[in-house]
Amino acid sequence: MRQGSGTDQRQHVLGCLHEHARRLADELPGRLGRIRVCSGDVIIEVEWAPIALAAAVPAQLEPAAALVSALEPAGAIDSRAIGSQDADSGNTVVVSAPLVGTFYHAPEPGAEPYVAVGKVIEAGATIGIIEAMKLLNPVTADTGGTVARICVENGEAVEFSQVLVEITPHH
Amino acid sequence: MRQGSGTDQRQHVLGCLHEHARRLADELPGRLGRIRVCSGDVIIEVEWAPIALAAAVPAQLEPAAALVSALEPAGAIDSRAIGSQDADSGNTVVVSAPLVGTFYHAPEPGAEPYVAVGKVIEAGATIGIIEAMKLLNPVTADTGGTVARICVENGEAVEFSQVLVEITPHH
Amino acid sequence: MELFQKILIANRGEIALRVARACRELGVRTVAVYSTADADSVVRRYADEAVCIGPPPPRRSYCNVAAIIEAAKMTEADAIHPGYGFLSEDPDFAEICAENGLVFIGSPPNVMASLGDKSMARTLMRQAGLPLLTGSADAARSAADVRDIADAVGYPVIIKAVAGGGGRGMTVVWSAAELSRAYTRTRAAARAVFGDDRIYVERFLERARHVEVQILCDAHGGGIHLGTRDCSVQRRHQKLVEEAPAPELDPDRVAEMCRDAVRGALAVGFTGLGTVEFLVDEDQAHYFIEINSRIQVEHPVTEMVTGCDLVHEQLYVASGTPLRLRQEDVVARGVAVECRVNTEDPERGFVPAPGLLERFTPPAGPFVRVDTHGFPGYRVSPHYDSLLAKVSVWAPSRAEALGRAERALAEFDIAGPGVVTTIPFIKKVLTDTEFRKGQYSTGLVERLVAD
Amino acid sequence: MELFQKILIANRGEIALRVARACRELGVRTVAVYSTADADSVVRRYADEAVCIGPPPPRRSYCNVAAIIEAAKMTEADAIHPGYGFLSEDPDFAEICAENGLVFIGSPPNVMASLGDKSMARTLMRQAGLPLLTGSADAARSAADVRDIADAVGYPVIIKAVAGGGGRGMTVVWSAAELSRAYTRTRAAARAVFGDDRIYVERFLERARHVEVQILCDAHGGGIHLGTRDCSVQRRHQKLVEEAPAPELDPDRVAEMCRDAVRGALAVGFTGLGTVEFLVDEDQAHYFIEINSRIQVEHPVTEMVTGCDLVHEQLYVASGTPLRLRQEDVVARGVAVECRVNTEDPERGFVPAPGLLERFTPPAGPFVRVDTHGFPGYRVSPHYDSLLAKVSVWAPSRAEALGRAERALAEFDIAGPGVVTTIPFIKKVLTDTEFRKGQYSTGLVERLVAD
Repeated sequence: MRQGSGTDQRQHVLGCLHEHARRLADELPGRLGRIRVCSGDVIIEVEWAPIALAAAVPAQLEPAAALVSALEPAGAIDSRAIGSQDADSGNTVVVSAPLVGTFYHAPEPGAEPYVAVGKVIEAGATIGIIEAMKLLNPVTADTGGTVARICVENGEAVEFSQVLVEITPHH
Repeated sequence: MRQGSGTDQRQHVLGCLHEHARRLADELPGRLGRIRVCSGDVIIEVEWAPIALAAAVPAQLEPAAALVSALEPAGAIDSRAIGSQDADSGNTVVVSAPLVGTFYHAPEPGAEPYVAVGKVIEAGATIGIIEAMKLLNPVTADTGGTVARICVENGEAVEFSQVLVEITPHH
Repeated sequence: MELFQKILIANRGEIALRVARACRELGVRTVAVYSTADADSVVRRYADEAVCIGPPPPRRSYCNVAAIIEAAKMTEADAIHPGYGFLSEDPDFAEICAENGLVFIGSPPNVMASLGDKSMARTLMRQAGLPLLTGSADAARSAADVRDIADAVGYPVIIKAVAGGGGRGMTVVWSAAELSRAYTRTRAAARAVFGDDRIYVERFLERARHVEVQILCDAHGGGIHLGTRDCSVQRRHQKLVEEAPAPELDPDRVAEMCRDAVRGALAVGFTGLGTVEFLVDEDQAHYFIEINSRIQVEHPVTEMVTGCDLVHEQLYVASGTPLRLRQEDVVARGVAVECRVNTEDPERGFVPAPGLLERFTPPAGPFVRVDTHGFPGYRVSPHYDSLLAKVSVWAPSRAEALGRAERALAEFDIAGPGVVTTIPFIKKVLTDTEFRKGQYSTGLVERLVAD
Repeated sequence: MELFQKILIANRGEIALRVARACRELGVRTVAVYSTADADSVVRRYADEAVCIGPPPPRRSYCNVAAIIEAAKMTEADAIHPGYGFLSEDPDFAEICAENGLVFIGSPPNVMASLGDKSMARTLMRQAGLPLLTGSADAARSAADVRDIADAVGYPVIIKAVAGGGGRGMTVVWSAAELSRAYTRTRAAARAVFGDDRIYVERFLERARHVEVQILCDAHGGGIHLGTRDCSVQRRHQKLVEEAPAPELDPDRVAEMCRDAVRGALAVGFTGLGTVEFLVDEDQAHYFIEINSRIQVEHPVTEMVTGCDLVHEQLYVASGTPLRLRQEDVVARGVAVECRVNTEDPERGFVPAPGLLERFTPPAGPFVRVDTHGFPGYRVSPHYDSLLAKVSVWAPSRAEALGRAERALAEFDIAGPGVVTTIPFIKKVLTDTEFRKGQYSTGLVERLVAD
């Protein structure tokens, strides 16, 4: 519902890039030092480890592992999963919907909302309730901090993994 | 090459680049240090691994022009058109078939062939005959030089734009 | 009678797309639901709306009743199409749909419950006068009970889970010596898979054909059949190639089987689209196996020979419309063959071989239909069934249909790292002499695998 | 009777692929020929062999007789399938094929020559007893001659080039005042285009329908028809949407027209696959226009309603096989509609709008067939006809077929810089009230363009 087609496309490209990187690493002979795949204006770079400097080793390695996880579509999607994660937008974390249902800010109509923008909460605090099949499911924050944004109106339906609240953690 | 903005095209290009990188690594002699394939302004860079640390200068190979023609399908095919063109392989020009038919080296069976490898010919010289619908069509070279290669056997059928003869021009 | 306004499609893959197409043709709006593994699916884009219902594991998404009901409510859908598999034959889900004012597009919950209990289904069909393989009247109560029945029936016998179906939860027993172990194992497996360890025993037919009859029943007591399909090309009860009509059968026997199918369905109050499965022995006698109350994977072959869009008709009867076709309106013409293209490696015991589809161009042209959710750049998920595409063809004769199927499969361009499909194996089936003659049985695939 | 060993397909685009598919189904090897503009074509890869025959301009490649004959000889093909357009109705080419020991898959050269002369075709059909529009018995000899005929027939009249056909080389004249100018202009155009300035005159029907009958004749005097197609949705005589059968016609009138078609064809010694075109007036009287001796662009709709693969049958009769179908074997079922997706801009007078197909996913699913040579990354060439894809659908009823056509067109994903298609315009046609009723005439498109 929320992912625009631009994102879809980008993920699709990322998947391909990932494949290209992996296959190049598979197919190319010798000991690789660096592979760079770029889609902006379509670049592939491969660097082999300088043999004579073998001992000094891989300071320059854009490690394959990092590339894989950054490019892995499944990983990107899973990052929308339940609970709090680092959001893209720097230093906020999000609390997303762990199930489909109706999101409520407060335990009952007229009651004080669990959170408000600017409020400081602790890890484990309830930030709202999702009603599904007449059951009320409290939603809690994994990370404490200051509530930066409430992304869903009171009484609004939410899909799985939809972002409910953004929190700025304290460091 | 017309650069579209779409993802599909970019992926297609990427596929080509990937192939180039793989094939270069396969084909190039020595111990590779670096390959750079770029499409923005079409560059391939290959760096060899510094053999004994110091002096090994990274050789920059594969001029952009060659890559352009390799990546351009329409262009590559059009370069098979009638007459003589610069071939990829440096300083030879080709004479290709201006029509479909059967290629003959000589005006009649048993006669002296029009050309042989090593023979020097002038621009406008007949290099063979193509028979089509019982008509004999002389094929001439646009450029003079030394005959480097005869690519089609006597009496062999040729399709349109098939390369018949390669000539090394005199400068 | 009004059709639905908006249907939520509680499924994924090719069948979700197939249902969405039918809805669009009938002017019904659609809601797709998807797990996070299917965020880039075609049906998500195709549907008018889409709701993410959970993470990849089916029990948390496509079998997640609460998520699906909530998704239907938030999008104001008035009906749910369950496709096949997942919740398609779950009576509890159907009941919860009803409680929430949603039409479940399938048979009534109590009918599904009766038919889902394979032992009860046997009893009901015996009462309706359908021929059954000799075996236990009810669920067998003990190992001794099973032994008595097996001795009476004669070996080989097959032990089946009461809660099984669709080829799952069954063991063939070739001699009395194996019986006790097979009994214990089948019960244990049934308990683990279905949460119900009841089993029953039947005579096992070695060279049988698996023939099924497509039925359609409305909510007003009307029922028709849409002819037969042969699904004998199976590997471990998973179908690979299906065709309509079942070839080389005596027309009178076929007519009788089809009448039986409709009679049996109507006797238990079945409504909607369904399949009555039979085993047909070498003397062309047919024996009831089970009734399914869902759209089948292989429904396209029936559509191609009858010209009837089964999902359209399914939606009409679910909305309460009386049958739009009389039995005499259903006229089969020619032969249709469906080939299942799975991402599985036939060389390695058909293990799933998913991956990124770098190249993906399905066949096309005259009398070829491809149902698929694949596209170039699509990553086949390891979380779900490995069915990637169904290539169905039609021709006036069986021989022409098989030639066309070969042509179509040869055209299919699928490639990607790690991706292997069943296409080469299907080609072997299509060119097999016994198969060409239309005289094959359920043992065909095993023989070809052994080759 | 042996079918061919190897067929050279002297065409390009979707029809070349369509013919190659039929050959493959019948086990006949194929040779594709291509111009340098089509080096990346699907059929080049699809065929068993491929020969480059010339540069992009058709007269130097697809109409280059010498190149095609030489290509056939070098690949040892035994027959040539000309598709439609290009050399498909060229009697000289057919004769040269015969001289070179190649079977031309079409009618005999002398029959094609007679039918290609529209004035002679008129005369022959009159002799065979077919109804014609009143007009000149032969080619008109002078402006005065034309005026006499027009006065006798009554305005409006239509002036047609004798060497024309397929909607080319004709001018409608509404009053005597315009006649002389129209006469001069049509003759000049005919001379320029066909190298033959003979013209003839006919009564012009304003609200006529364009209905054609598919015929198939063997080399042994046998002939059948495969029903009608309505091709009235035309813009400047270029068809946009076709359907089978022609709707809302009296069955007796249709039967008469179909009988006329077969009788006319057999009377002139026609063999192979062909189309007899008629105008049908508001009283459902039919008038012969012309006979084509090629496979038509719109043949899929006939295939879908009859179940007959016309290219298969064309190959069989060309190989000398007697008709494999009797007239009573041909039973039309349901309704099929074909939508031509051209790379043309309806907003700018249907000017060609070719370019690179960055996105290209044709529709699919039940009862949808797409014939296309497009693929993602394909560059539509400006050198040739702008037909990119034919989307054909079938359904039991016309209303359902139109709904399905709308569904299918909505699915078609085509995009690329500069690429514009006729899809939006076709959608307008499909939803037009008059068209929905099946009571449209050749004036439909003009009215929609004017809207």
